[in-house]
This record gives sequence, structure tokens and C-alpha cells, in this order.
Amino acid sequence: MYKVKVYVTLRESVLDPQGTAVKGALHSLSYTEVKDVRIGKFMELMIEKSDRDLDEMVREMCEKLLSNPVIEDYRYEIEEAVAR
Amino acid sequence: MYKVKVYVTLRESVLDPQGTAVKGALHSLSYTEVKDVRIGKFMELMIEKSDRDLDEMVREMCEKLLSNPVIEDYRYEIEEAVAR
Amino acid sequence: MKFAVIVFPGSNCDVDMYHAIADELGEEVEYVWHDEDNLDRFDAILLPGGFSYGDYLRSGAIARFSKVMTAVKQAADAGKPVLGVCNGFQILLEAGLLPGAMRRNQELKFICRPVQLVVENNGTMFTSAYDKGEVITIPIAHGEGNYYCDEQTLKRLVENKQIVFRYHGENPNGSLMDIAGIVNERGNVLGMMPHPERAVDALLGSADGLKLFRSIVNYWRETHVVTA
Amino acid sequence: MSLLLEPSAAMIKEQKLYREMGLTDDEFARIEAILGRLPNYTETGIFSVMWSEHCSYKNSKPVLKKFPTDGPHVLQGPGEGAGIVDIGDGLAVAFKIESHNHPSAIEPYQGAATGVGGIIRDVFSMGARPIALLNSLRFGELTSPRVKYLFEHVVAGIAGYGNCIGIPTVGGEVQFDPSYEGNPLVNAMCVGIIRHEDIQRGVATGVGNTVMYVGAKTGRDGIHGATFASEELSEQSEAKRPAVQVGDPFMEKLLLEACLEAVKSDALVGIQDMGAAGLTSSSAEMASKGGFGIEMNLDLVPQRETGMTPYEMMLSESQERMLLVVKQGREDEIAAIFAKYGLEAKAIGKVTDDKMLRLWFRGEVAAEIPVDALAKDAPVYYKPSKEPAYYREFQAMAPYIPVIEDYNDTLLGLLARPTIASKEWVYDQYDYMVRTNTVVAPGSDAAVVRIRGTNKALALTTDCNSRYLYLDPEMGGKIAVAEAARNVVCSGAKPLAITDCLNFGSPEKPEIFWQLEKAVDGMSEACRVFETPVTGGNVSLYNETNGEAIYPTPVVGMVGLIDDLSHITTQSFKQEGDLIYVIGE
Ligand SMILES: Nc1ncnc2c1ncn2[C@@H]1O[C@H](COP(=O)(O)OP(=O)(O)O)[C@@H](O)[C@H]1O
Repeated sequence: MYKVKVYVTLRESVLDPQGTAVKGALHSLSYTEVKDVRIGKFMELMIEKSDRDLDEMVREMCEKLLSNPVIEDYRYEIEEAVAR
Repeated sequence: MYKVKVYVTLRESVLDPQGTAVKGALHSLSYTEVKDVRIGKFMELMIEKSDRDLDEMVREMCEKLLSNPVIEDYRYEIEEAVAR
Repeated sequence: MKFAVIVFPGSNCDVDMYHAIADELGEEVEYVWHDEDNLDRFDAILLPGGFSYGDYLRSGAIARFSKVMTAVKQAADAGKPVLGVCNGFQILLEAGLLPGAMRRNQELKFICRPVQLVVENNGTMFTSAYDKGEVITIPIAHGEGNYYCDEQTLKRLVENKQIVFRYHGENPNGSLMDIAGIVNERGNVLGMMPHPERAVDALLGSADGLKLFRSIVNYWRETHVVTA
Repeated sequence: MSLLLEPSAAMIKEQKLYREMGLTDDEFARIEAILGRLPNYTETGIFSVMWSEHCSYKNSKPVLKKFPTDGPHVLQGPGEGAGIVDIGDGLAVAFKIESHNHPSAIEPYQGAATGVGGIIRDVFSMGARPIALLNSLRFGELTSPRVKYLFEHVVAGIAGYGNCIGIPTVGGEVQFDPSYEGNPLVNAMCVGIIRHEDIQRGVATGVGNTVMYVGAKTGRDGIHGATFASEELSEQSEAKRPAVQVGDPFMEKLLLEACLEAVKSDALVGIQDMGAAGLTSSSAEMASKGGFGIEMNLDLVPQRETGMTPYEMMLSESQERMLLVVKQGREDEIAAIFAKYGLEAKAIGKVTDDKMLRLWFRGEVAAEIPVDALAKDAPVYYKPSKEPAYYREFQAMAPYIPVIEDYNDTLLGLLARPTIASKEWVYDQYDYMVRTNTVVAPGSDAAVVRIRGTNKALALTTDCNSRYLYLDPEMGGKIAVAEAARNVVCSGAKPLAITDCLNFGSPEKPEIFWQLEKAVDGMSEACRVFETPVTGGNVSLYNETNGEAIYPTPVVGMVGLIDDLSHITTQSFKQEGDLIYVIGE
């Protein structure tokens, strides 16, 4: 079993209304040191060993479904996990 | 300047409808090796140096705003970043 | 009796709430902007639906830090009726005035439609005009109404009869125990996902929500009869 | 990108770089003649967007002239953000439909969402309070995963924006047909209510008056969106991805409330939405309409990203922005209104008398162009038109008479067609009740929205059966208007006027241009008969994939007036035993 962590972030030039709103809220809570907030997704997938190449499979899943390449970038990490 | 990465995940005991839906979609794309999907948030904050203790400040922000302790857990990483 | 309708940036059912009180209930009502800090002049506080701060991050998460929320807490502590509808409910949860949290609807879609509710507890200041077990039609319109709390909390909600409304028939969002609305222990803070303010005029489909507002007025009259 | 990397004026000409921006050799020569010199990179970009079909209607203008646009009740015809029609009691209804087809094909959620955001701005920039949204959608057959994805995300995007901003989405239509497989249509309509005295126009007048910028900051999103909308979709569209913008309905909600407060102030001279070609089109059009010039200092433009060039700022299509002209010396009053909503109204320029659009950047003039050349006097083309061979063939065919063996089977088969089946899956996701005026919700003929404080209501519908238009564009155009009128009448209303969105293939093809002409002929005739003038609309051409055009799809959005709430009629059967009549042929 593998634990795959996928990070999906908005592309740099894409507007992030969520991040802007959170920054504003943090400022009004007096955390004015916060200069920028970007909000993305963090996914944890438990994947069973199979014949397929894991790396390729994860890349495919990211491109096809987990991220939207038009506005998002992704990266991932693969960890071996003990089956629970 | 610091780059702080915050990961907010649903508590294990909380059902994740989004994760379930994504798992279903991955299966229908024939990635049946995927046994579990959990979806959380990934936030990147750029924080300026100040007198406050950064670690404490980030913890506060996470507890007050960035996560909802009733259903979510959080963790974070602090990196020194070069101001751009 | 005087109602306050709290307006957060992004509230959008404020107007509906206002008209329900002014036109259909015939009571005094005023909009209160989120940066006010005094609600002493009001007898009941209404937190309307909408998308406060765009519902970014989590619905209600940012609004709960508005200045006015301190005053809302004070009003709740003073025992005044506080009603949060939809986004208002979400804000009350985030603010800790009610227990639990909201998740996205099970089907992950926004749902807008009239639904049926059962009045589980008609012993509250919000529901006295209903019969116990009465089935009423009230519209819902939300994307995050999937109520959640841990087991002990749920047990307490049941024991204290804090579950006020439950979905009748199909549960539209996957909430625990079909919960549609809950009150706090003291019974003066009600949060509900369905919109009673949208059900005050038969022309638009249902007037079943009117009794909720009438209950509040009745309660107020009863408790203020001496001083009046 | 630094300024130094921009091609020089000479390079633009020699290497014909203007072609990449969609300008023809002739057009470039014309620009050279207008300026009396070669345009620089920024100026070439400005001309290219303003002279794109999307902004200039250069190919469709001669056709649009055929529409009847006048009537005793028309307060504002085509040419402004939205058309406006009198409904008595000092009130009027403002409405318009617009396409967001190409952005939705690339990023369906954001494409549809920003389409909704744009049409809402068009309506509140007139000073009207938006009260309802409608839409008209076309997709390929629901059998392909790509189409399902587009359909689901377009609907979610429409819902996401409308629900958040709190304007009910009360109606629309969805059609599935293979001709839309690669090129879905997403048309959004917004309807607003306005008091006659509050009507605003997008004009810049009064030398010395201040040009103010409000709303979201400018980023590099959507650069060249207008040009993109005026080209057919192809494999390379993927590479043009920066054209996709992200919407922020929360920002727009604040902007809406603030603008509606600002229009009550007599310090406001003019207001316009920064739609396609953003800062460029709003400034040039306001100045051209007002008969003045505008001078702006681009260093003052609120920017989301660092190091933006004049080219990028002028062509950015960042959403949720408005341009205002405010009386000199009264800027603070307007700024205070916006501040209440947490928005900054920033002075970035002033009105001049020389009819020039002049842009300053870092102390130098970055562009200097006569405003009329960009707006009023943009080129107009009279495209050749030719009857397509298929039309003759169809006309020559004997009428089709279906043979039905089992009526039950046929009926069930029809009802199972996605185009005919219930659209509850769609409209359940729209908050169609917010603001509690929706008397007739989606699911009947036309939606009915009451007007608070009166005993009146509006009936609203969008309609177009493009299969009819393909077979016979002129007849189909009449049918589209007639269908809308029937829906409105069935709801108890008198049809008032229409807005339209002409979705067609490439006008460079004479057969397509013929479809456009004929459809408009048919619609115009129907509009004359029903006395429903066209008070505005939108044109979306180049809806093609790999050379194949969509069916001609001129969507009609109609508004009707119900004088008395008791006249409202719905579609459903009311009780057992009631008699059923069929009226008509
Ligand atoms: N995209 C949509 N958005 C909102 N409502 C829709 C949409 N599509 C269809 N509807 C609603 O569903 C109902 C039926 O639509 P449709 O099947 O197109 O029928 P009709 O031909 O009578 O217009 C109408 O009330 C319409 O407003």
C-alpha cells in the first residue's frame, strides 16, 4: 500500500479570491505580518500495489481529474505505507 | 520573509463526501487500486518577520481561523524564504 | 418588538428576512451592518443567509470575527432570541454559539428546493406556534448543510431536545440524524438550514415559516407583558 | 515581461506580428493611416481588441441594423450595457443576454461563472438592481465524458456565481446536439429593475472630470479574451490558456451594492463595466460616446501582479472591475461610498477635450489613439452571403410524416431525450428563490418574478430551437421569437421586448453569413408582428471546431409584463376533471 500526497495549487497568475479573503481576515485579526495567502488542495490517496507504474498512474490521475491544468499546478509525493 | 505551509485535513472520524466522490470517479476511470481518498486544504502563507513568535502566531491562526477543530486537524511547516 | 437583521459583506437573504418581518409579520425591523457593536436596542437578532465573505475558506468562518458578533454573543447571553438561517446557522456554528460543524452536501451540489420538515420540539421560543410532529414545507438553498457533530454532542442534543427540526422523507444533504435545525441548551439560539423567511407568503409557495416568527413575537409578548 | 522584450513598431510591421493579434494587413495599414505613424506594441494590441468582432461587431453590424429597435416603451435601445423598457409606475426593466462560449469550452466552471458575472455588471452599470438571471445552454450529446464534464461544470459555474451574489437564476434552456460537441454555448441573461430617474450611461463628459477605477485589481488574466472569442476553437486554443479568468462573486456583490449606492449621487457622470478588453474598451467607448477624450496614468492602476506592462494592463480581462467618471472635486464622496464596502475607488485619469485616448506609463506616453477610431469608427465589413446547397435539398424534400406504431413507446422515447427531459437536475442547483420574488419557479413556461411594491410581475424566458434554424434560418428565426412570446403569454404576460444572442459559425463563410442574415430577417419580422423590439444583445461568431459550424443559434431572451398578479398562469394541470383544450392549428 502506498500513501500518495497530492498538492494542487492555483497557477501563479490566477486570481485567488479565497486567499485574498483569508488574508483580509488575518489582517483584521491583527496578523498584519501576513503578506500573501494562496489556498490550494491537499489530497491523500491510499493506493494498492499493482502492475501499473505508480508514478505514471499518479501523474495521469492528477492531470485527468485531481487538478485542472487550465488554472492549477500539482505536485505529489509517494510514501510506502503499512496497510492498516 | 517566511513561507508557511499549512495542511488542513478532515478528522479521521469525519466522513469526507468529496473524497468519496473523487474515489468513485477514479474508479470509473479504472484506477481501482485507489482504496481511499481524503481531501483537505493546502495553504501557503508569506509572513514577514516581526517581534512575535512565528510558531505561536501560526498556531493561533490555525486554531482561530484556518481550521475548524470540530472537524479538522492541521499541521504546518515553516520555511525561510527569500523576499522577492 | 424590534428585530435586527445583521448584514455581513456577502449576506444576500437580508432583504428577504427584512420583508418577512416588516411586511408579513408587521413588526419593527432594522438592518445592522457588521461593524456595529451594540445591539441593545433590539429584542431579537436575525442572522440571514447568503455567502458572507464569499463563504471562502469555510462558510461562516470569516464572518464570525465581525465586530457585531461580540454583540450577538452578548444578546445570546442575555437570553434574547437569536436566529441564524442557512449562512447564519453556519456562522453560529463557527462562532461556537451552537455545537457542531457543517460539511459539504453529500451529493456535493448546491440544492435549492422546498423540503418537508418535522417540528421535533415545539417547546422552544421559536416553535411554540407549531404542533409537535407537525410537518411543514420550507425551502432550502445551500451547498454546505451536511450537519456534523461528535457522538457525545449528538447524544446531548437528543437528550436536551435541542434538535428542533428534522428533514421529513428524503434527507437532502446527508446531515446527522436528518438534522435541519438545532437550538442551544438554553433554548434561545436557533440555527437552521431551511429558510423560514422564504415561506411567509402563499403566493411564493408556502407560508409555513410565518409561525416561526410568530412564535418569537408570542414569546416576547409573554415575557414583556409586565413591563409593557 | 519587461517592456524591453516587446517588439518594436518596425518589427510589428515587418514581421506582420499584428496578424497574431487578429488584425489583417488592410486593417494594419488603416491604423498606420489613422495614427500617421506606426503603432507601438501597446497600440497594436488596443486596436486589435477594439477591432475584434467581439467588441466592434464589424461583421455583424450591417445585419443587426435590420432589427426593429424602437417602440413607445423603449427607454434605451441597443448600444449601452443593457436595453431598458418602461413598465409604468416610474419603473423600467433593464435586461441583456451575453455569450461566454469560448471561455466555457476551455474552463467550464470559471467560463460560465464569469459569463454570469459579466452580464450582471452590464445591468447594474445602468443603475438597475438585478432581480433575475436566465441562461441558454447548448452541448454535444451527453454520451461523451467530455460533454458530461462540460455540462456539469457549466451548470455548477452558473450556480456558483449566481447563488453567491444572491440573484435568483429563474429560467433557461438546455439543448443537446452533436453540432455543439466541440463548441458548447453558454449564454447568460440578466434582468434588472430601475427607476427612470436613475438610468446611467457609459459616457465620459466634462473636461477635467476624474476617471476612477473600482473593484478587483488588474492581473494578467484574460489577456486577449476578446480576440480569442473572435476566433474559432482549435488545438492551439489550449496554448492560449491565459485567456481564462477566475470570477469572484463576493467581490462583485460588494461592487454591485456600492455602485447602486453611487448611482444615486449626482457626483457620478458615467459608469461602465470593464468587460471584454477591460480598461481599453470601457475608456475608449465612454470617451467616444461622450464626445471627449480620456487620459489615464497606468502607474495608478491597482495591480495584482508586479511588473505589468501597459499592453498587459490595457488588455487584461480581470473580472469585477468598473470604470467611473466623477465630477471634478467630488471624488471623495464617491470614494466614501465604496469604502463602506471595503472597496477602493482610485482616481487614475481625467476627461480631456481632444478626443484622444492617452496613456501614461512611468512618465512617458505609452499610447495615444483617437477614441473614435477605436469605437464609433471601427471598420465594418459587408460579408458575402450565399445560400448553402443543403438548404435547397431540404426544401426540395417531401414533408416528413412519421409513422408511429406505439404511441406510448414514442412518447416515452421522446421524454427520455435529454433535450426534452425534465431539467430539474439543472435548476435544483440554482438558488431560484433568493430575494423572495419568484412566483413561478423553473419548470413552467416562463419564469415569473413579482415586482415588490407593485401589483406587477415580469415573465422571463429564453428560447431557440436551433434545429429549425438549421433547416430554415428565416422561418426558424420567426419560430424562436414566437416560442418566446408563447411562453410569456402562457404565463399571463404581455410581451414587451427581446434581447438576443446570435451564436453562429464563421462569418467568413458565405453560407454561414447567409444563415445569420436570414435568421435576423425572420426574427425581425416576428419582432415587428409581436411589437417586441430588440433592445440589445450580443453576437458570438466563429463557433466552429475543426471547420464545422454549430447550428445557427440566435437565442431569444424575452421579457413580458404581467399587470396584475392575479393574471399569473402556470403550466401544470390543476385538478381532476378540468377540460383540456388545444388552441391553434
Ligand atoms: N439552463 C436552465 N436554467 C434554468 N432553468 C432551466 C434551464 N433549462 C431549463 N430550465 C427550466 O426548465 C423548464 C423546461 O425547460 P425546457 O425543457 O427548455 O422547456 P421549454 O421548451 O418549455 O422552454 C423551464 O421552466 C426552464 O426555465
